[in-house]
Amino acid sequence: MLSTVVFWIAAVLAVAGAIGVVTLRNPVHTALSLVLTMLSLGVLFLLLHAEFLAVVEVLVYAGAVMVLFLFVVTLLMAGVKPPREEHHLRLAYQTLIAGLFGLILFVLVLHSLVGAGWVGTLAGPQGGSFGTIASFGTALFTRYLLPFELTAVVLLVAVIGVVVLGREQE
Amino acid sequence: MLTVILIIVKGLITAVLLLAAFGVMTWLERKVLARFQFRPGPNRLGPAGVMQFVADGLKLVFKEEIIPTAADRAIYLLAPFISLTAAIVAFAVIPWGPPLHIFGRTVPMEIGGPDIGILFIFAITALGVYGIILGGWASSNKYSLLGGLRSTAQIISYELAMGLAVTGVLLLAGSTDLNTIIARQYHLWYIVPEILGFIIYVITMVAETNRTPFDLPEAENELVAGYHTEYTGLKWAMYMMAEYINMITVSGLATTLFLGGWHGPWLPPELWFLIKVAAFMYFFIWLRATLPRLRYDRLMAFGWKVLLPVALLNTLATAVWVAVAR
Amino acid sequence: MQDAIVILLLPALGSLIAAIFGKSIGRKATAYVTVGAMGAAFLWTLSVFWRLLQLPPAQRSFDPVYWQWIHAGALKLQFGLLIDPLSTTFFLIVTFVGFLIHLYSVGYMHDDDNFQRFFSYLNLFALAMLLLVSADNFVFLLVGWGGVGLASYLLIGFWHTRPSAVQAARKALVLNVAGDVGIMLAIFILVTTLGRLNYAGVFSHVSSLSAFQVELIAFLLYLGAAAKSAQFPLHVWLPDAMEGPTPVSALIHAATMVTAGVYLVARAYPIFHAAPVAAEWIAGIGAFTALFAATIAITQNDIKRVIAYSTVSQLGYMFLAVGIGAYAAGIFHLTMHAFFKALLFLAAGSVIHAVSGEQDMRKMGGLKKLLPITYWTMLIGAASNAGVPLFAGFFSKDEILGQALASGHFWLWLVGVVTAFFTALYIFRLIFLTFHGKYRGDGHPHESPKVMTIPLIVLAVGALFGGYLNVPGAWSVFDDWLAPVFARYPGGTIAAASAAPNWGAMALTAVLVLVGIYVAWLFFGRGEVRTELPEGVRGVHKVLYNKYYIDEIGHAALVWTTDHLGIALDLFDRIVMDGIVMGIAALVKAWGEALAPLQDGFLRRYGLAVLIGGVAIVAYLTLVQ
Amino acid sequence: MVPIGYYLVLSAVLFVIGGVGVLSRRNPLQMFMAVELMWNAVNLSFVAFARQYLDMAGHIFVFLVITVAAAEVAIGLAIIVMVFRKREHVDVDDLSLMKG
Amino acid sequence: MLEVLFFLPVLGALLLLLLPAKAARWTAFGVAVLTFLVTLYVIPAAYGHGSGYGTLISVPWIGAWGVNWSLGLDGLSLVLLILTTVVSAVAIAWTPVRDRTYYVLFLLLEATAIGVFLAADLFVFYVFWEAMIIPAYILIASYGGPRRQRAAIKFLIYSLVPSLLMLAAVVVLGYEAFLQLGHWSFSITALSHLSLPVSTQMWLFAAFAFAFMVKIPTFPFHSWMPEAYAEAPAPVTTMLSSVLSKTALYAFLRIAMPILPTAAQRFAPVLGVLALISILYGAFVALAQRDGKLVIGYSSLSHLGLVLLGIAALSYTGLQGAVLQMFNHGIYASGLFLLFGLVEERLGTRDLEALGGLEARGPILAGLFLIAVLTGLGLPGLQGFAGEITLLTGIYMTHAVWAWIAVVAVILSAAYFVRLFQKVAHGTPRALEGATGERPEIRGGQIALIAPLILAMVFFGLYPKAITKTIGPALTHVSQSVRATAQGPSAVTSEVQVK
Repeated sequence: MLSTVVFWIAAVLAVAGAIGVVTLRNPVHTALSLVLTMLSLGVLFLLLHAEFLAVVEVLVYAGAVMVLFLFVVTLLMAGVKPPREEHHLRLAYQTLIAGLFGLILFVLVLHSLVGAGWVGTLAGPQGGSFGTIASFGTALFTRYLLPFELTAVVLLVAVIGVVVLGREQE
Repeated sequence: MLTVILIIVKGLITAVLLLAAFGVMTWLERKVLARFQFRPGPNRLGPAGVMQFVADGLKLVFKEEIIPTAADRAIYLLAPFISLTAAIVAFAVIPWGPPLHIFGRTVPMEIGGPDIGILFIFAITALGVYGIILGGWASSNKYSLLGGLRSTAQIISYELAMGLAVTGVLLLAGSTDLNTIIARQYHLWYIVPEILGFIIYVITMVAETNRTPFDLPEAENELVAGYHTEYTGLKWAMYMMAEYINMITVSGLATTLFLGGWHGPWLPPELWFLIKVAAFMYFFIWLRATLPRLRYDRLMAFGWKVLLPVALLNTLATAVWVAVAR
Repeated sequence: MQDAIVILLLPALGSLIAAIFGKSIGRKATAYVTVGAMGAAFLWTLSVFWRLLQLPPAQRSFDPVYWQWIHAGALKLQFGLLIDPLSTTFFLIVTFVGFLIHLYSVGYMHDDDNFQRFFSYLNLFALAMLLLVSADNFVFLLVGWGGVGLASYLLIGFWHTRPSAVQAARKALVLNVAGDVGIMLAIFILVTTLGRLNYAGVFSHVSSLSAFQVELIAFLLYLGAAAKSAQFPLHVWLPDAMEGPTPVSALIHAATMVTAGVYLVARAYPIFHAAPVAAEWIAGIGAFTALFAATIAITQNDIKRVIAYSTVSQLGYMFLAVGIGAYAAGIFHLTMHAFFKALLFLAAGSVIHAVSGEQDMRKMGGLKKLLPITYWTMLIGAASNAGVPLFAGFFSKDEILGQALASGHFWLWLVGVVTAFFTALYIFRLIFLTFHGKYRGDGHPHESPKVMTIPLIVLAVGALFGGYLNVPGAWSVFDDWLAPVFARYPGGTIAAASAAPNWGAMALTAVLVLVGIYVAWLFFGRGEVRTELPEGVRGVHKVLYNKYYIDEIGHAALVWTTDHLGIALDLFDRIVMDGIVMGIAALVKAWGEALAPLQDGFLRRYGLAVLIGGVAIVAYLTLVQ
Repeated sequence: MVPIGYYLVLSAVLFVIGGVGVLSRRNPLQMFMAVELMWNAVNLSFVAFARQYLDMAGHIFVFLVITVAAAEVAIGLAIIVMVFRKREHVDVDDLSLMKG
Repeated sequence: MLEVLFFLPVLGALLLLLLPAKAARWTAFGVAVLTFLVTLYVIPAAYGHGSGYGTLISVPWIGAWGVNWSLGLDGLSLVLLILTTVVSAVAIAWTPVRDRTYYVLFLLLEATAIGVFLAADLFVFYVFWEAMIIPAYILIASYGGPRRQRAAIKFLIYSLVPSLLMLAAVVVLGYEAFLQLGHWSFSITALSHLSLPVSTQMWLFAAFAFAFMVKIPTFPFHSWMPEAYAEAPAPVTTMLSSVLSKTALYAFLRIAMPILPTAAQRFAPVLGVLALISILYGAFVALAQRDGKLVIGYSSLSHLGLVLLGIAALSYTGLQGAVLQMFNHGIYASGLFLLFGLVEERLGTRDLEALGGLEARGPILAGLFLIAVLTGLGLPGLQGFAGEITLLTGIYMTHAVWAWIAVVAVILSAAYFVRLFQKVAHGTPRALEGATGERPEIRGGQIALIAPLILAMVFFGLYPKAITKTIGPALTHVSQSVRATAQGPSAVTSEVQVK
């Protein structure tokens, strides 16, 4: 019973945050609404017995990535005047189309989900081992070692890339 | 239903205790600092100035709330709350005693306690950073913004080193749940095998809370008062509370990881926990009294170029040792 | 008889030496080499002739084979010669007349800077003609045929700085090649049907061919002959061939080359005998050409063109003879014609040489006293050509007309007689215009040097007494000499040959010839030359003078169309064919440019495209699956 | 317990909102945030399925997604900073130097 | 011994890279002459038993695909090898070119052409067929006339597109071999024993024919020819016209016919019609060309059309005539191109209206040019005539009508060749500003170079049996394979061997 309540609260918060991301004008506000979505997702992960992921989501995503965003936003937006007033007709036109297609996509997904029957009730929590950090660790370093190594390389590349790009062009 | 109530009760108790501790700490700090500087410190209000913090509290509560016009009101007001809540919630996980047996139920001292324990703390402290950065930005004052950014950068950089230092302990304990870690330290405190990890942890601990050697953001001579320059009254107080509670949390974590949590030979476990935390507190104040302030770039360079590699080395060594031993 | 090849090798050697070493060994040496080669060839022919005479008539035929030319599937050929009375006669004509003309041209071409080249071409021509008449199969006949065509091209276009000469040479060669093609086609049919090409094989198996095939082969061979011997309508190149030096005209366009056609028909008589329709046509065209050419000759003012048309006319006579089957008579007239026509040309040459290159008779006249030898030799030649009794031409032409009448071709005989009248008319018009009356030109003519007059005299003797080989009613030495050749296969000789001569017909022709001379004297002999002509005749004269406009029609019909078809196709090639290829290339480029704007740098548009694509895929997966 | 379908629908909603967000923004930063939102939506569906089929692969995948997303944001922001150095303002529509 | 024949020019090309540029011309010539001598040395090897290859060397090359590096020599390829090596030797030293790469590329072109003639494996054949285009392209593109780039690119694309189709055909054949023989194999002899369904044979033959007809060139696919021939330097045009086009015709006999006999039967009329069009089309257009080199180019289009007609006639004599004429055309076409190239080099222009008077200024050059022209127009007694006579007889035997039409082209060839000669040699010599100052006369060195070609023109006119004897057996094999499967009415009339 408790979890359903928590689910609905988190879901509503997530959607609100998402809408905030799309509609808010000030980038900082968008960032914060995104953080809100992420936190609510973290809670949802907990509900889905993915403790490690919840923490990682909060720690990495909300904690690091969004901070980075705020860094850049605050630095850039500080000096800049608000975006040009005249609202591009094209922008509106495109958002309209995007919205339309978004709707279509949503309907399609819905249709497929309904088609597949809302996949019955959730399987009961079978033992404590699912989703714990231990099971995650074993999975990560045994069956999925290659992806782990690849991501390591990706991160290395990203770091070097940022350093190179970030350097002040002398 | 019962567990929910229990949690709420424990949450309240912890919050009150923390706030009280905050008060004591402010007083204690001014007293000890003064002693370092051979001056009596606050002694007017109450015996040895004990009531000083109550006076300060009251003062702050009744101070005029000044909100800078250009500030982004919503976020300006929200920022302090984020910092404070993050600090308090982080402490919730740290067990400051063995489970109580009252009404026939074993009640763990800490409030919640999913077995990922330590990661939870890191997650919450990460969130705490928002308070600082948003505070800095929302007050739309260049200095506060820069201060905010600097402190965030500092916290994040040192968070890395802290994380790695802690992994050493996790490797030894084999679990991220604080209780198991404490239990594992019954025979031998982890401070002995993980001495290097402990030292690194202590340094990052100080950096995390923006305390003395690393308290550049609030340094008066450079950035006025850092991110909370524009804050007055209760909001400013919240930042102070956040800072001190963070100190407590971090020290609590240190004791749990390295000093065997509430383990102690004779005295009751909770008392041991208090003593150890107090020791750390004293250490903080001691630092503040003696060490000069690090320049910002040196600070960052130290964090990245020295601390991080050493922490990595330590983790590697522990990992090897554990693999070999096991 | 294996040594007969030497007759061919001598002029070949002469030509090579003149061509390669001509410049280095100088004019005199080249003259000696080339003329010597012809002389030696003549002597060698005499020895062959002599050896043939020793043998009884029936065995006078040798077929020495030298090497196997090609063996490609059905085409198996050897290179060999056929030495028999017919080819020996031609050997004699070619080498004897050739030798005289070589001698003559040493004087005529004396001051020409391409002296050596001229003589090497003359020898080359001699080699080709000798090969033509002696080949023992159709392919090598064709090789000789082509060689002769080449030599005539080179010699007509000898003075290549003159555009008209170059044009004439080109016309001559193209028409010759057209003739070659006729023979080629005949060869293909022969190979496909009989599978062999040598005379012996073909003639002995003529019966195995179907009637249509024989007719077709006969016609194709006649096509080749007509082109070479300038029969109507393929005669257009001969008058233009006069652009070449006069000895060339004498040797090639009078004595030897043009007669190759007659030789071919004579040599392949079994085929023509088995193809009566073709024979009729040949005789008919021959007669018509004779009359046609004679009429044109009357109106020509260029001395060489008159003689050229006279040649065409005489060739008409020869084809008339072989057409009706009187092969021996045809060859006899051919031999006589070789003498008096060569004489006429050489005399004309010496006249032109005397008046320093002037060829228009209206600017000549009164040369009787200035060029006595040329005058008298030319007179004999003209008389013989006209068929004045007792001269060579009379005997040979009358024999043809007699044969024609005897074999029942009355209309052909009548045309022949009328042409004889016109022949007398135009040839004596030439004599009177050039030699009688006052000298109208502005040069100071002088008699030609010895080296030129001697050949004239020798030829004059031939033109005078040659005829007596075949005196009708008395003896026919020439016919007997050729008899064995035409006896080998059926159809060689027609019965009427030895019948009693029809004196009446001969008298009639003689009278007409004399009347012709009188009319010529009437119009042109008496001093002043009437340039303008009475109205009635003017129209006719204009048509005749312009050669019935055959040239223009021929040119317009063939040359103009091929050239312009070429130009049209060239344009087509350049525009359409190229256009298609370049069009495709342009199309691809256009496609490229059309797609470029899609990449206009707006991130959001890309985003939208991605989204739409995504939605499409999802839609497909969900709805369709 | 909440059936998995709810999570999937929620994930779809978030994804679609993120998609629309990406297309309706002119400030690259906000576009990036919308993209992050889409990443998260996907993560959610991963975890939901992982929970449904009790297979750790989902988690691993989410972990990978997070690392890659972090790397991507790092590079993206570095680029934006560079662009910002060149021009005063940052507007996606102006960044069309690379057009064909 | 065969691989020496192929690798010699390649090694020569490499050797050239080491030598100083100055010595490049004559070393290249030396290598080419050496290759010619090796060809002579190899002659006895061509006369094998029966109709198969005289000698066949086969080394496994790409095991997986069953491709063997196999070179085979028989009468047919021997004759064309001699042609290639002679023409290359003469052409390579014809014009002094300063930089070295010209000679390196030339030797490579020769090597690839030799490769094509020797290839006994379809894969190896295809490799050389493609390899030929590259040196030719570079030679045209870097050493040609003013608009050489465009011409070179057009040539490249024109050659590449159809050979892609051919590649498909080669692979299909390989696969068919796999189906029927159990293992992938490209050897020509093996492939010719396959029994392929008629429908596949048809489109395979179409693909091959398309590629070959572009290379010859033949009517609809010839529009690369005018530009490539005009812009390429004279020796390269010589190689294009006398060697490369022969590879295409040779390929008809060696590959298309034996492997796809029924298709060859069915396609013969189509090939015949196209050949006829090319013959007349080439003749008429040649008549109207102002550029001397193009007159010779279009004449090649017409004469090679005649050769193709001979092949399409499918009669034994026709095939003999075709190969004989291929050899002859190779000789006199290169003579014509090289001599006219010299005229162009000395007088500075190819425009017939501007040329003239060569006879006066360069009699020897004019004389040699005359001999080449006469051979070209098929003057009886020279080699052109021998080839034409055999060819047209062969055509007449199966398709009389074709011969009647083709003969028209003989007259036209007389017309345009004579026009060409007269425009160049006759007339008063005009002072040409482009002239390089030297008298347009052919000097000792070049006379010696062109002499073998001129002698060949005369010798093979008098004794063509030398060639027909060598190519006899190989062609019996080809014509039998085509006729053997001739079930349809178009069976060729059996040879009339009446003695």
